[in-house]
Order: sequence, then C-alpha cells, then structure tokens
Amino acid sequence: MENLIGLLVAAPLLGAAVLLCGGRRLDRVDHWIGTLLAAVSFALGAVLFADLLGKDAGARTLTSHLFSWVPVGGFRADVAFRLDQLSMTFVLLITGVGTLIHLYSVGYMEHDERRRRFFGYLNLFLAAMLLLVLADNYLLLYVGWEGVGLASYLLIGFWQHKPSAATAAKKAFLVNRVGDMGLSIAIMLMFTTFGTFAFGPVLTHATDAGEGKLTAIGLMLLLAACGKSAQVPLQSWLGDAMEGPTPVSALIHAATMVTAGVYLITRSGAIFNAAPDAQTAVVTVGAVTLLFGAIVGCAKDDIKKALAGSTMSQIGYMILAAGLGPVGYVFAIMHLVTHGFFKAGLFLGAGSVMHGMNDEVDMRRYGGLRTYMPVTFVTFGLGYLAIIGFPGLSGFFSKDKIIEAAFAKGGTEGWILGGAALLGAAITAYYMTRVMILTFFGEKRWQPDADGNRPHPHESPRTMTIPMVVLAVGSVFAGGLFSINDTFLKWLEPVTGHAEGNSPLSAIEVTAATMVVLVLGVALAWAQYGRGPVPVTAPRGNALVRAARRDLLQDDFNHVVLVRGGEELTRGLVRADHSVVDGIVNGTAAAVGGLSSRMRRLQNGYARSYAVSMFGGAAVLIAATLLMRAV
Amino acid sequence: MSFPLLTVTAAVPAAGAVATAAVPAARRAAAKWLALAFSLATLVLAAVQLARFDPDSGKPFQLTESHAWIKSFGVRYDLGVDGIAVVLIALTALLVPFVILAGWHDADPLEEAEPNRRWRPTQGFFALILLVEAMVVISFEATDVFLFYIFFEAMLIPVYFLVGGFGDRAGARSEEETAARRSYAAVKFLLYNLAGGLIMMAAVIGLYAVTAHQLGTGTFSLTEIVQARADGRLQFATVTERALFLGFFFAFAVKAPLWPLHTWLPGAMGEATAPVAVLITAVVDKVGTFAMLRFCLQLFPEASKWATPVIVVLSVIGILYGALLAVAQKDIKRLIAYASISHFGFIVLGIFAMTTQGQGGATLYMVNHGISTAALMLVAGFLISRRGSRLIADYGGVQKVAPVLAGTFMVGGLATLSLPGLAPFVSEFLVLVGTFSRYPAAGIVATLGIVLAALYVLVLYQRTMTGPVKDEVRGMPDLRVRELVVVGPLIALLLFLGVYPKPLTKIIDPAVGHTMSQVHRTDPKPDVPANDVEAAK
Amino acid sequence: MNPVNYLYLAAVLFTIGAAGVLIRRNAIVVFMCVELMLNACNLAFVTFSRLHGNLDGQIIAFFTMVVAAAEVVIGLAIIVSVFRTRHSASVDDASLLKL
Amino acid sequence: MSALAAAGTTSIGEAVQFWLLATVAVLGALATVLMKKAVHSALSLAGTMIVLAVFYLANGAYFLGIVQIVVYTGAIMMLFLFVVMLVGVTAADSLKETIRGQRLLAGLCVLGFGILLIAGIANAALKDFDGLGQANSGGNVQGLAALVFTKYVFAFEITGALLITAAVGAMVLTHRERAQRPAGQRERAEARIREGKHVPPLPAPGVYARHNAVDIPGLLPDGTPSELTVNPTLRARGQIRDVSGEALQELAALEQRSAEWVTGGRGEDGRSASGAKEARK
Repeated sequence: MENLIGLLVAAPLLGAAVLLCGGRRLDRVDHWIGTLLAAVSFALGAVLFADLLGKDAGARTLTSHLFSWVPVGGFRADVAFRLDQLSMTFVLLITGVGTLIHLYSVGYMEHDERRRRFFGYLNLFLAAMLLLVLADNYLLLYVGWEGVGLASYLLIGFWQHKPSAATAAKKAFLVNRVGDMGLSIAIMLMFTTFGTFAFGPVLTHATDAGEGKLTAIGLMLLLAACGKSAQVPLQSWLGDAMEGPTPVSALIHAATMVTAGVYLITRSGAIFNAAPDAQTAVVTVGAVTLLFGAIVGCAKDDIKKALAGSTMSQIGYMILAAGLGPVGYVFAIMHLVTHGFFKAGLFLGAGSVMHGMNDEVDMRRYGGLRTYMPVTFVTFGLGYLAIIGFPGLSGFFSKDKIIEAAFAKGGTEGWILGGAALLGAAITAYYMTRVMILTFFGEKRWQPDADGNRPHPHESPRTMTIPMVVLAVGSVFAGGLFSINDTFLKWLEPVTGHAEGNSPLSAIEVTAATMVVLVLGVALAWAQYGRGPVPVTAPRGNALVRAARRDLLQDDFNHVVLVRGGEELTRGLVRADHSVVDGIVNGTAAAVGGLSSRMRRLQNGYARSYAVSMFGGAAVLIAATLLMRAV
Repeated sequence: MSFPLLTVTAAVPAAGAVATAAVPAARRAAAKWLALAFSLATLVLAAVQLARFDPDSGKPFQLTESHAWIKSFGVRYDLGVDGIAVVLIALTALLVPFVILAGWHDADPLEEAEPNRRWRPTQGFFALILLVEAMVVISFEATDVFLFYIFFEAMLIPVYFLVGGFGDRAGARSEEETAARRSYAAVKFLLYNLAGGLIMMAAVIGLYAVTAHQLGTGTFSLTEIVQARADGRLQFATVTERALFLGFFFAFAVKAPLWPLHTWLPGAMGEATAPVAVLITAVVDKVGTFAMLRFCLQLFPEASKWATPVIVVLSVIGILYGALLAVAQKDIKRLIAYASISHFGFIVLGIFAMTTQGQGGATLYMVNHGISTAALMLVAGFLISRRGSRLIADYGGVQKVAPVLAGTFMVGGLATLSLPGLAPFVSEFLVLVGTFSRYPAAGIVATLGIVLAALYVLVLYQRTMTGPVKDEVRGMPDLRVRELVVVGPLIALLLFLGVYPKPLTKIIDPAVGHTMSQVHRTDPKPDVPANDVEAAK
Repeated sequence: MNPVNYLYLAAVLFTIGAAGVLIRRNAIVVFMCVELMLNACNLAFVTFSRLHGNLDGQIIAFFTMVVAAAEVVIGLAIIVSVFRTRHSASVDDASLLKL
Repeated sequence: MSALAAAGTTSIGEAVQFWLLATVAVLGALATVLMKKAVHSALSLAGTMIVLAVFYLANGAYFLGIVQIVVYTGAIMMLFLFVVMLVGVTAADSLKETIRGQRLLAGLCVLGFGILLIAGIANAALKDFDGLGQANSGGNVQGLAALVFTKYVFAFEITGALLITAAVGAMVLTHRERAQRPAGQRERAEARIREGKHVPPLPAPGVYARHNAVDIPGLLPDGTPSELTVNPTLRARGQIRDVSGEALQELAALEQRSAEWVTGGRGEDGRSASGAKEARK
C-alpha cells in the first residue's frame, strides 16, 4: 500500500515530464495524456482512501520512506511521505478537482497552440501539490511549496505574449517568495530547536521547546501561509493572477494551492497550540483578510477578480478557524473542502461565460445570460447559493461552524472575531448576489469586442459542462454529508485533535444571526442592481469604492514603497559600486600612474645627472655599511 | 610507487594544450576536436579519481604523491585529494568539455570580408582553455603551499589572454571599442589578482620563516604543518598567525571574489566570451573558495575564528549587494556576473559559518553554482550570439520564436534562484541552516537573498523572453544540436543533483568533518534533541 | 708617518675625479677624470699591498691599468666618432638616453 | 727609500716627500677638473700621474711605478692629447652649468662621499703594518710575475684578450666607411652656386709686404678684418693676429702725407722743399 503513495506523486510528474519534453509528436493526444494521468492519481488516491477507511481511526497513517535526500552531519532530510487523514483529504480534493479541471481544460484550451505545455504545467502542479500535502518533513513540504509556486508562475504567465500576464506571473512568484522566506526561516528555527524538521519528532516534542522559539516559528509559518494563501499583507498577487487561463484560476487560485497555507497551519497545529501569541496573529490576519477580500470583491467589475476577492475572503475564514486552535482546525479544513467545490465551480462557470462572450470579463457587459447558457446558469447558481451559505448547502454548514467557533474564542476577542465573521458573511452575500445579478439577470449589456464582432453567447461543450455539473453536485451535498453525525469531524480528529468551544451564543442563535445578515446582504445587492438598469461603465463611486477597486490601495503602497524605493536603492548602489568601490581601485591605479609620470621627469637623458644619482647611491651605501658597523 | 593518477590528471590537459597549440593554422577543426578529446580524457581520469577515492577511510588525503622538489627551501611536489578537492576536480573536468563545445566557433578567424580585422588563432583559444584546466586541477591537488601558490598565480596568465584576446564582440559600435574595453577588463583582472597574489606571497614566505624558525627546517607541506601544530611543535604567535591568515585570505577573497573586492568580475565576465566567462566563475574562482577551506582554515584555525565575524558580515553584504546590483543591470552577462558575486557570498558565508552544514553546503554550492552558472551563462551566450547584443532591452518575446532556448534559459534561471528540486537549492539551504544555527541574524539577512534572486532572474526572463516579439528577434533560430548537447546534460545534472545529492554529500561529509576538527569547532546542539529522544524510544 | 695617509690621498683624488665627472661637460675631460679616479684606486691598492705585505694589491692595480688602457682606447674612439657625427664633444649633447 | 718600503716603518724623508708631492698631486687633480681648456687638463693630469708613479715607487711597487710612467703618462695621456688635437680644441668649453641643480647635487654627493670615505678609512684604524719585506725579497718584478703566471694567469689571459678586442674595437669605431664617392671639385662648386654664398673661393688671408702669415685676417675695404680669411681652428684658439688697427693708422698717415704733399706743391720752391723735408722726418 505504502508504495502507492509514491506513485500518487509520480503519475502526474511523469505526465509533466512526457508533455514538456515530448515535443510536437504528442500534439494531438497531449490533453488526453494529461487528463488520464490526473485521473490515475485520483484513482490511486481513492484506493488509498479505501485502505485508510479499512483501518481503525487511530492507525490511519501510512508512511513510506523512499530515500535519504540530504544527509549532512546532523542534518537529515529524507524523501519520505506521510499519508494520514489530513493529507488524504487534500489528496482527494486535489486529484478530484484536478481531474475535473483537466477535463474542463480539454474543451477550454482546445484551440491553444501551446496546449501541450499547458497540460504539462497542470500535471506539474498536481505533482507539486501532492508532494506538498504528502511530505513527511518540512523541507520536502518546502519543495512542494515552491513547486506549486513555480507551476502557478508558469500558468499565470501562460499567455506570455501579454505583458500583463508576464508581469502578474512575476509578481505572484515574488510575493510567494517572501512567504517562502518565512517558511525557510521557520525550518531553520526548527532545525536549531529540535535538531530535525520531520513532522513526527517536531510536533510530538513541540511542547518541550521554549514558547519564544515556538512563537517565532509560528509567526514565520504564518508569513509563509500569508504568501501562499494571499492573506493580508501578502494578498496583492491573487487579483493579478487572474490573468491566467480560467481553469488555472479555478484549480490553483481557488480550490487547491491557495489553501496550502491553511494546510500548513493545521499541520503545524501542535506548534501553534503551544504559542498563543502566534495564534492571535493568525486569527487577526484571518479576520482582516476575510473583510479585506470581501470588500475588494464588492467593487470589482471583472468577474474573475470579484471571485478572486471572494476566494481571499473565504480563505480568511479558514485561516481564522485554523488560528482558533483545536476548536477550529476541523472546520477550517471542512470549509476548505466545500470551498474547493463551490469556488472551483464558480470559476469554471465564469470561464464558461467568458468562453461564450469572446473572453469579455467585465460583468457590466454581461446580463441576461441565464437563457443562453442554462447549464452554466444552474451550476453557477448552485455554487452561489453554496458560498453565501444558503441553508442546506455546503457553505452553510462549514461557514456556520467557523462563525460559531469564532464566537467560542470567548471574551471581547471572541465577539470581535465573531462579529467580523458575521459581517464577512453579509458582504459575501452582497457581492455574490451582485455577481449573479450582473451576469445572468437584467437586460443584455453586451458590447462588441475589440475586433468589433458582437458576442453570440452559447452553452459550452460537454467537456466543460460535465465538470461544472459534478462540482455543483459537490457544492450542494458535500457540506451535508460531512456534517451528518460529524463524519468529517470524526475523520480528522485523530490528526488535528478537536475541542468543543463554549460559545456565548448557542448554535441556533449563531445560525439565526447568519441568516439575518445573509438576507440583508442579498436584499441590499438586489436593491442596488436588481431593480433598475445597470450602467455599462462603472459610476465613479465614493472613496471607499474607488479604493476597493484598487485593492484598497495596497498595490499603490507596494509600488511607492517597495518598487520605487527598490529602484532608487539599486540605482544608488550601482552608482556607488562604480564611483566608490571601483573608484577606490581605479583611484589607486591612477595615483600610481601619476606618481610614475612625475618620476619620469627625473629621466632627463643627461648622463651626468644619472651619474649624480649613481654616485649619491654609492654614498648612501657607504653610509649604510658604516652605520651597520657602528651599531 | 603506484600509478601517479593525480599528476596524470593534471598532465593530460597540459599535454592537450601543447598538442592543440601545435596544430597547423589551416587545420582549425582538427584543433577543436583534439582539444575536446583531451578534455574528455581528463574527464575520464577525474571519474577514475572519484571511483578510487574512498570517503570512509580515515585518511585526510588520498592518492597522495610526494617528491622533493626544491630541497633548499623545503618545497615539495606533494599532491593529494580530500573529499572536497576530488569533487571540485570532477566539476572542472566535467565543465571544460562543455566550455569547449560551447566555444566551438568563438575563436574562428573573422571572415575575410573585413580584411583589417585581427586574425584570432583558434588553436590558441582551445590550448589556453586546456592550460587553465590543467592549472586549476593541479592547484586543487597540491598539498604543498608553495606548489599551490605557483599554479594559483600562473592561472592568471592564460585567463588574461582568454579575456583580453578573445572577447565578446556583441553590442559594440566598433572592433576598436571592444578591443579597448576588453583589454581594460583583462588588465583589471590581472592587476587585481596579482595584487592579491603578491600579498599572499609575502604570507607564504612568512609561513616558511615561521616554520624554519620553529621546526628547524622550513616547510610548506600542509600535512606537515598541521601535524606539527597538532603535537605542539609549532605554535604561531597570535599576531603572526593573524597576519599570515590575512595574507592568504586576501588573495582568496580577490579570486573568490568577496565583496568589496569583486569589481573585476563583471568586467571580465562581460567582455569575455560566454564560455570563458563560465571558465572564470565556474572553475577558476572556485580555487579561491576552495583554498579558504583547505589553507586558511587548516593552517590558521585560531586566526580564522578571530576573523569569522568580519568575514560573515562581508559575505552577507556581498549576497545582498550582488543581488541588488544584478537587478539594476542592463547587460545580460554583467547581470549574471553580479548574481555570481551574490552566490560567492553564500559560499564564503557557508565556509566561515564553521558548521558541518555550512561547510558541506558551501562545498556543494561550489559544484552546483558551477553547473547552474554554466547552464545559464552558456544559454545566454547562445542568445547573444544570435542577436549580437548583450543589452536586455534589445530582446523580447524570444520564447515565441525559440521556445527550447527560452525553456533552457528558464531552467538555468530557476537553478540560479535555487528553486527546490534543482541542485543549488540543497546547497543554498544547507548554507543558510548552517549559518543560522551559529549566527541567526546573518542567516535571516542572507535569506533575503533568495527573494532578490527571484527578482533579478524573473525580471531578466520577463524582459528577454516574454512579451510581444521584437522585430530584431523575429526569425531567431532555436537551439542547434551542438548547443543542445551542451545544455542538455547540464540541466539533467541540475535535476539529478537536486533530487539525489547523496553521492556528493557522501564524499564531502568526511572531509568537512576533518576540516571542522582542524578548526576545533563542533555544531551547536539543538535545545530539544527530538531525534535522539525518538531514537531512545 | 702612517702610510694610511696614502689612502687619504687616494680618497681625495678619487673624490676630485668624481666631482670632475659630474661637473665637466667636455667628454674628454670627463674621461680624464675617470682616469684620475682609477689612478686613485690604484694608489689605494698599492698602499694596501704594502700594508698587508703581499703583492696581490699590486697585481690588481696592474690589471686595472691594463683594463684602463683598453677602456681609454675604446672610449676615445667613441668620442672621436661621436664628434665626427655631431661636431661636439659635449656629453650633454648626447642626451638621447631618455628615449 | 726602497729599503723603507720593505721595512714595516716609514721615515721622515718619506713623510716630507709625501707631503710635498701629495700637495702637487691634489693641485694637479684640481687643475684637471677646473682648467678651462682640455689641453691644460690633460697636462695637469699627466703631472698628477707622475707624482703617483713616485708614490708607487715609494710604496715598493717598482714595476708599477715604471709602468705608470710608461703606460699612463707616456701612452695614455699622449693619446689623450692626440685626441684633443684631433677633435680640435674648440674654445675652452664654458664651465657654465646647463642642467639645473646639477652642480649643487654633485657638490653635495661628492662632499658626502668624500667625508664618508675618509671616515671609513679613519675608523679602519690601521696602525702597524708589515712592509713588503719578504714579498719583494725575490725582487718585485719576479714576485709579480710569479703571481701573474700562477694565481692570476686566467685573469692575465683574459686581459690580453681584452686588449686585442679593444684594439680591434677602436679601429672599427674610428674607421669610417665612405658611403658614397666623395664630392669632387665640380660638385662642390655647384653646391656653392646652389647655396648662393661664397660663390667665389674663400678669400685668402691678408698677406702684406711686411708680414706674410696665415694667422692674419684679410681686411675688408673699410679696414675691418674678415674672419672668413683665417682657418677656423686658429680662430677657435684665438690665435688671430689682428692688424686692422695699425693698418688703419698707416692709412691715415699716408693720407696726411699726401695731403701735405699737395699743399707743399702749391708754394715756392724753398717752402715746398722744407715741407717735404719735414714730412720726411
């Protein structure tokens, strides 16, 4: 059984290798190869899942040690995998959604000349992501961590001829690198603290280490999570990442990669449990981000960017939950999974819409599409209901639990967090309704595109609709299935541990409150967009709206402080390098030259003056000898 | 008296140099093939060394050869390799064939269309390359300080001619201009390194004086001096030891190059042809860092400890400084040069972190940096040779017309920013961990380097490869077979060593342990030795 | 009297000759001054040989004379040929050493 | 004197001789350096050398003493004089210094050098000495010969070679290969015409009834001497006898007499006769 784990990673890796090195001869079958290998790893995942279910709850951990990777002195890094309930969950999510999106891409990327590479990158991503969640130590996890970063870089910048895409890709990679820095420092800290960075020893002995060290490690891990999961203050890349093809946005920037941060924090739960300050930081980041993302999501007219904002905010929920400790871990993961379903579905829907509207992304130029692409409409609608937490659908269960847990934190802290979560729910309802209305309801506001040909909306091909349907089903039922007599809780508890928080509000009250804010949000959105016609060009709006359109000025901040500052710094350094560091060197050379040119004057060519110097030399020599004699 | 493997390994390329130089002017192709053949023979010999080297035997030096040379000064012809040297020799022998292949047409005489152009003898070019290889190999093998010094210095001569004589003609208005810039770079390189060598020579003589004074008979033999120190027959006065250490270290720091002694490198790498630039950074400069490990630390352990803080600071500065300047460069090759400066900062940092991870990582870093820089620089050279310009601004959208070239360039770049899964990551992380466990602040600051590395690599890739296709770039041919033969193996090696570096670490580890024991330093212990507890269970 | 006086005399003569070499411009005179210096040396040698009681000093002086003769011949020949070409016997006119 | 040199002592006589001759030697040396004319320098140097020869003899170096006189004073110095003549003793070269600071530096060096040298000799402190007694016992010349042909035989041979080389060298240096046929009378004449000066041959020196010599410049119509008419070497040596002054006086006197003659010719016989008589006195 254990050996299968290796294969799980190997299958998509093989696909990537074949597709990227294969050359043109594969150009007719490439997409099927990619999809097939994704499916294979899903099948393997399923088999392993079955195997795990076969064992009893305590012993559901498979480890497979492949080979010793970097053995140097006391530093031992192995290529070893660890499959437990947590990673199993991720494996299924990744391979499942991954396979669906491969399928979707078959249709979506049909006519792209670089399709082979696209599928190669997708497989590469799957491999890296699986490595990330299956790794048995932090260093190997780091490899997957950067691997997914690379894949996302390649895929965001897939249409490299668009400068915007190239820039977005670079930005994503750089911001992620800042996070990775955190992760590597965390690993170093672990090494100096525990002498190892394998999950087993570190997590079991976390409590033995000093709290200061643990807090430091925790904060560094949080930094890493912020980078990968687009949390404040490292969230700026996610919006631009929408430059990539839509399936990419669905898979990487909605369902799987961006949730890696949540995985990291949950996995390192033992450390965070022992470092309350770090936890506080985590929940703060989560709360801030969930509001931040929600607000940004409200202001965007680009459907994908709106969804990106929503992703940000939903992950904020998860981080928040993860920061709450044992109370929240399970729900964080649960929300992660359900979110994987409905957000992927929403993105695929958006992709299908764009597909029909010759790649128009501005929602203000949509409208009334429900009759033209019914399947998309239905699936998107179900996803919509799921995300706003409509009773009975996935989002309802998972998000509700998180809000409850937030209140359960207790004290003013609890109230603040809970309030934030509630407010987030309201805004979520608002912006999702807005997206829904702008896209599928109201009158047509279609505009001819750059080439002047008017869009002819049409339903997308089978390969694209089927995944959407599947995901829609998932987003309807997943939450329910998980919650029926706490299946999911029981499933994960052995890994993450669980504690019942004592919430000041009862579950009923929380649910009620959620319903209220939900209705409010929807109503507000309807009042604003549902009743009257929507202007094709966005009104100027008030300061907040304008700020929100610009990601709450976060990019401007980065630009002014980091980019400009950096440019100034480097330019200064270049000047310094030339004038100071090199200047000294050249100065010395020049000095020597000058001196010698002066010495040259002595060479006047008159034999007699040479004779004088000779003679003087002789005199000096005699003097020297006499002196030596004297002393 | 067994077969003198080490001598032969160094002698073969030397002989190759002579043979290549002797090829008549008309038979240019023959010279190339001859040089290639000899470099491959050297590669085989290096492989034999690796095979016959036994990392687990306790001996510090193996395959040793020892003959008296200049009796009156106690100079001996002592050769011997430890785990570090044998690996670096392998790297050298591995890279040179690629360098020769990559520079296949660099030294062809200019077509007769321009009669007033200088005719550049192909034979000389390849002969010089082989000569450099020979000298590098023997200075890796020498365990006699004087012997090492001779070749450490003599190396400058062929490199000088390679830089000054066979410059990169890209991106210049006129042949005169390139000639001027080239000779400037070459002379600067020469003077810089000669200055370093001069100071080192003083130190070498001083060393002799000290040994002669205390041991009765002066000696340059590393093993002998180390032995004498061990059993107390030889004690350095603190001041003397520090002075001698500084003398040695200065020369190595120039060669390495360590900030702020780096300013010769960008010029030399920028003006030289890409293969020669690779030869300089990937091979010749390694002698400097290697010598720090072998001579500075082992001869002067106390002084090394004394100097460590300053050197750590310098190298951290170098890491960030090189990276930042790389970001601002307009010239592809200079950019890579500054990137190398940053990397050399990592190597020196690892060496003076005085931890097993640091020094092991540094050694591994020398190898990986050699390969990765070679890959990136050579591809850059191919790119430049196609467009005839070194300015980043002259490129754009290359990946559209030459995807394979762009792909290899990307891999080389990713290796340079040490992406996990590629070889440099392992070494860089080891260096960082090793540093962090002793100097946390330095470790953290150095970690900033990985962000900056991503910045300059990605900016370079974005500006040259992506975006709309520039007209000048249109119709640029993709990599040819010869070029693929050069780049392919390097990339394969990067991947392999990234996934499975154990073969190297197995060889390096004992040697590093030996060095550490010389310096009397041990790794700091973790607060909670979790592993041991696990083991105890 | 102490024969060392001879040595003092030799020193004085030598010095005077040197002064002449440095001051005079006429090649011939300069040359004579060189001869003067040589003679001073010879005197010293002879004196030494007397002081040490062996003839080696005289032998050296003898060789000096021979060499001096040869040198004079060549030197004067040079002067003559130089004079022929530049119509002057001044050492300063032959100031091409700096090129 | 020879006996004294042999003994380990010196006598009053030698002292006197030393002090007298030493003075002469130094004066001669100074003269060599300071004389304006090369000839004088050469002669004074010769003097110094003779004195040195005496000193050699006094120091028991009989052979050297003779050689000194024969070779140096007799041969080398004469060679010098020949060259001086050959080169043409142009006007004594001015002792005015041309190189800035040369004289000062030279003075300093020489002074320092001399002082140091003398100091060195002084602290060498040679009090007693063993004379050439047994060294010269078999005769000075024999002693030298013994050394020359045994111990210094190689040096001796080599000096021989040196002398030969020197002789050949001197010939090579001085012997001038004619690059082209020397210019004949015709060419020289044409050259003169081309240059346009001295179209006629150079004027002859002033040859008069009274004195007939080449060292007297001819006079120009106005009575001033023409430098052209005498040999440049004479001119250089300042050995020109300028007769222009008395020539002018005679001219004046002649004119006066002729004038008186004219006036006397106008008066009566007696007057004129007396005038003539006075004029004749």
